[in-house]
Amino acid sequence: MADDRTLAEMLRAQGITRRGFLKFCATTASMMALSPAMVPKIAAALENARRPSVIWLSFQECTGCTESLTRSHSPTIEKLIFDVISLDHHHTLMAASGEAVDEALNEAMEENFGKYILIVDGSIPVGNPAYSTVSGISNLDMLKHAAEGAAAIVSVGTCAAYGGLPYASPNPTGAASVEDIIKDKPIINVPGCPPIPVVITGVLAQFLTFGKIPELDSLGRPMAFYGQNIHDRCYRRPFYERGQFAETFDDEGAKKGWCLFKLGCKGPITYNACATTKWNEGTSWPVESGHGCLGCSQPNFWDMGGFYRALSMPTVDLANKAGIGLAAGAAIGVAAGALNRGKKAKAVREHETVTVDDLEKGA
Amino acid sequence: MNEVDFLLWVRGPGLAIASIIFVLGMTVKMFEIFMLGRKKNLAELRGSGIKEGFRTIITRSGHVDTYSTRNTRFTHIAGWVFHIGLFTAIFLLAPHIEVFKSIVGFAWPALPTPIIDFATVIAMITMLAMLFHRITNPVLKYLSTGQDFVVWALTFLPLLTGYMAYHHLFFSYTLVLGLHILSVCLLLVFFPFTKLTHAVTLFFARWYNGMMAGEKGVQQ
Amino acid sequence: MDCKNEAACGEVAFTGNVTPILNEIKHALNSLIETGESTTIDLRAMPMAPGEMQQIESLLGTGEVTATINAMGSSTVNESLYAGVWLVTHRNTDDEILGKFIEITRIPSILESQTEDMRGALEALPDLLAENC
Amino acid sequence: MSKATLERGLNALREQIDTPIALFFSSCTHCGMCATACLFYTETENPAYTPINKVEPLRRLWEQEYTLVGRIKKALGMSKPITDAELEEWKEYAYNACSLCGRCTMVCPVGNDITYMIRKMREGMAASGHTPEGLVGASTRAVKIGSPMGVKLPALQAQARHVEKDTGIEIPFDVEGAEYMLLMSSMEIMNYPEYLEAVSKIFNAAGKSWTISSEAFEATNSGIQIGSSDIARELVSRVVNAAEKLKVKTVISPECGHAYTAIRWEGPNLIGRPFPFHVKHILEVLDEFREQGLLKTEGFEDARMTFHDPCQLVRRGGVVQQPRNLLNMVATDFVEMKDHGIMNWCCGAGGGVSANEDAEELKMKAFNRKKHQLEELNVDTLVTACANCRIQIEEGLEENEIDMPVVGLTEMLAEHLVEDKKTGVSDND
Repeated sequence: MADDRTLAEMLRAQGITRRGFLKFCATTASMMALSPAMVPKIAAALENARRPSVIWLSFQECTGCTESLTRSHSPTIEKLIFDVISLDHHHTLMAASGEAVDEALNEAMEENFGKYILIVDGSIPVGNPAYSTVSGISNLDMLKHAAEGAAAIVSVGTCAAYGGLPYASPNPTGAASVEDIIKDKPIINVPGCPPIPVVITGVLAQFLTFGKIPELDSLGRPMAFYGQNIHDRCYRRPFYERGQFAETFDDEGAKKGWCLFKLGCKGPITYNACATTKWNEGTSWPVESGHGCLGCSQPNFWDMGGFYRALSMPTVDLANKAGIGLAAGAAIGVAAGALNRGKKAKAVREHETVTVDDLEKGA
Repeated sequence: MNEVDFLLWVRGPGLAIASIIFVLGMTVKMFEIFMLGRKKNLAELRGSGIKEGFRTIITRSGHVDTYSTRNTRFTHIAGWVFHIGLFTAIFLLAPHIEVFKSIVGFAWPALPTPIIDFATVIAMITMLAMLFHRITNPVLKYLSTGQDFVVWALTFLPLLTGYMAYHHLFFSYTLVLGLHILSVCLLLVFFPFTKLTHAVTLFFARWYNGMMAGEKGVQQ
Repeated sequence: MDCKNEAACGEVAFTGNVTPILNEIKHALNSLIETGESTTIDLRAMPMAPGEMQQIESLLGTGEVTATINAMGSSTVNESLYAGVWLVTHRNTDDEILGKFIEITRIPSILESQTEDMRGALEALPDLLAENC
Repeated sequence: MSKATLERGLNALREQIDTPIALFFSSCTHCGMCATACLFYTETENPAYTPINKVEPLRRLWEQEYTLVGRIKKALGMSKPITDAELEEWKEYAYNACSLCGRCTMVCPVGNDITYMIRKMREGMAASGHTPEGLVGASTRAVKIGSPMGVKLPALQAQARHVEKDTGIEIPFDVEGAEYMLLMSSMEIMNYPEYLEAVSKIFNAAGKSWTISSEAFEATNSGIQIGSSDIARELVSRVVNAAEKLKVKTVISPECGHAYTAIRWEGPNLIGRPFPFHVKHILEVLDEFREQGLLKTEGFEDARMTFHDPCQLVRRGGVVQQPRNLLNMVATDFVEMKDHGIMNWCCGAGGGVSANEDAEELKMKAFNRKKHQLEELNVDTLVTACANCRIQIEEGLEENEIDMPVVGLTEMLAEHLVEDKKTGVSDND
């Protein structure tokens, strides 16, 4: 199955000219949010990149990430990637079914043991494996088994990366993320619900191009795509600075495209490439279409205190907490006040009249 | 506990606990103070002094002693500048107004964030100058206890972390916002048990001051 | 200016990103003339309000040279009204935009014939000669 | 008669804690502004004389015994107890370096009435036996002999006969039903006999009935200065009984500072009931006469003069405009000091400092503040309305070799009194 030809040889075999290859490198660099000056480096790296085998395992997921990948807006890239990478196993996309699927999976794993990239989407139910078991093997066991031979694991989507929706409280299935389970393999988290299509292929291209784990941030996300804070790159930031906010989704401010902070935008604490790379071939992204960012590439974004409550609003009802404080305070206060009055009264009772004779220091 | 969990904790339970302790502490303090009472003044007074009491609440802020030295002029001006900067940052920044809206239900217009940023910087610089003054001035050096420096830090940290959060300095915004809210929680928790209570008690204190003078016919 | 949806555009949401880019082009052109060093600006990496991308293109306009390349989909390379400032747009086989660049250079590298392709051509020419003469 | 002990002192302090005290201690932010308002600090630069520092023991007692957190910290042994040694050290701060002048109270940014606090602090000092020797002596003489300087009735009667001989006006002793009962301060009897003469002439000219009680002619109240309400009550009740016995309408506090505070403001609260009679300072009465046209004066002093506002009378007493009205009757070139009226600077001797020998040197140093004020103004004469201030200023001017007469306002008014033909007797023949 594995083809040992280099990528460049394969391109030429398909009649792609050097000029075509340069265009491919330029757009890949742009996709990987690398500076255009990197194009020569990418071209050199791509020339002798080997064609890795890729296994895609889906666990507790909504297939949103797969949808996102296939809709990635650079089919030439995707076609090439699919031609370049041999996607040996993907439940939804592969034609085979039944035992044939399992055989293909085991075969791919044995043949490329230690070299294949394992892509996971969906969280893994650790609480009760019965929640998600495929052909008798629980997701948990399948993940552990597949991880043994993986060169690297890419957790695609917030579910695989941080537990996502299944993990949201009360987390009935005891869902866990890949990094909670696999501790001994390099893991790249590509969160998002779903991640931007280009970001998925971008991470794969980057891994394929440079052959090693890209620089990750504290949450295990590639800095190339998740190093930028949405709020910093948002084109509506000037309105935030001027204090021009949309108060409701249909008021004057919203129509003028003002900042959506007061409508719950979580941009300030979210790291992703939506503000620049945008979605659907750069058409738009949530804020541009008038809705606040949900912070979907952040862990626990489902429990971040409501999509429509301003980020700075506390996630608890402080008014009623203050009420509790007031009530308890009053009770204790009255007691403390009574103690004070008692002490003062006692002091007054025990007052010994001071006369001029006892102004001198006694015992 | 990664930075996001930290932020979620501090925005939720953290603030809740801090608010309870703050309100509880201040309520107990109010009872402790006002249940002591004050003996009625039986002397033949020139007036009830109530009006003079309220007058003093306002006039005392502007009062500059004619015999002011460099130190008192500094303390007076620094006090004004710092408090204006602090209150501008707290009450006129859009995100903060959202916090108050979630508590009291109503909101008010905000100032553009660069102005708040400027006010915060001014407040911080003034606080540093006041700290230097507290360390070098003989009277302040004599009077100052550990609590004065703890309270200084408790007041400075929210300004610093707020500034860092706005400018995404050094750490990720998530972490710094978490630290900012944590510093506010600390300020709230220690508020009722330190000289910070002056923020509330000074109005009553000034009232008594003006009232007791007004009873004797002295107008401030 | 094609505006995808009313809510997003309304008045062109002015973000002030256009001016800095034009400034960057000015400096790049200056260094191209002074030191011969060319620069490429990746427009996709800039936060653009709706309509601002079109605004930049209309401001730069189209100059004397327009070229299209058919390699893995079409790409257009136009020199703007300002010599040395080229607008390069790559599209894929489904005509979807892959990348938009402004190259400040004498001639965008994509237009130049590549040595490898030329070697390929060199191998193919003898066959042509054999057939025709 | 048990002697003074620390426990009695602490108990006295416990009695003093009330809502204002709790508010003040909750508001102090250690900003140091009260220091530069206190002449004992400005003239010595000794940070220990910072007004709020003078009540530090009282603060700790409040914190440890009247706040929940303070009680808990005390129970855990985390609080510093108040000791005799500490109170002994504080004698210098709360007595020698404090004239209860009230200027710190006027500048405190958070509105702490620090004078109110120091007055209460002294209650604990007195009960625990940490009061200056001088004040103990003065209080003892005041209670036992009737005057802090040991002045007895015969001395006053002799002075009265002397005035009668000079002015021909009879000094009415123990006249029941008189409208005014005059009190005298020992200093006036001893050092300024002209005061009695002036008052008698003015009252005679005004045609108002007045008297002096032979049982209670002493106005000063060492109990207030030493800070013991019990002793103060003993002294002030003598005046009240005498006034009630003579059924007078108004008791006049003489040209003295703390006497006015003792009788008018603290008196009723000391004996626990409102007075059936008014209490007025002599200047208040003279201003009323002026308004009623009963105080007619002639001629003007052309010397350039200024007025020193006695703290207890003006800032702490509210008699602010009256001295100005009276002075303008007889002075053409009256100028105010830079800090005057309710923001005046103390002469340095009030609140018991003058009776306290340990504070002698400090008192003279504190006077420099008044010296600076006078130097800024270059006036010929200084007028005031408190015998204690007069002696202090005279001593201070003398020590600084400044030749300037210090005149009592009542006395000066009397000199310009229009001779009423009816009596036919004027002071010059």
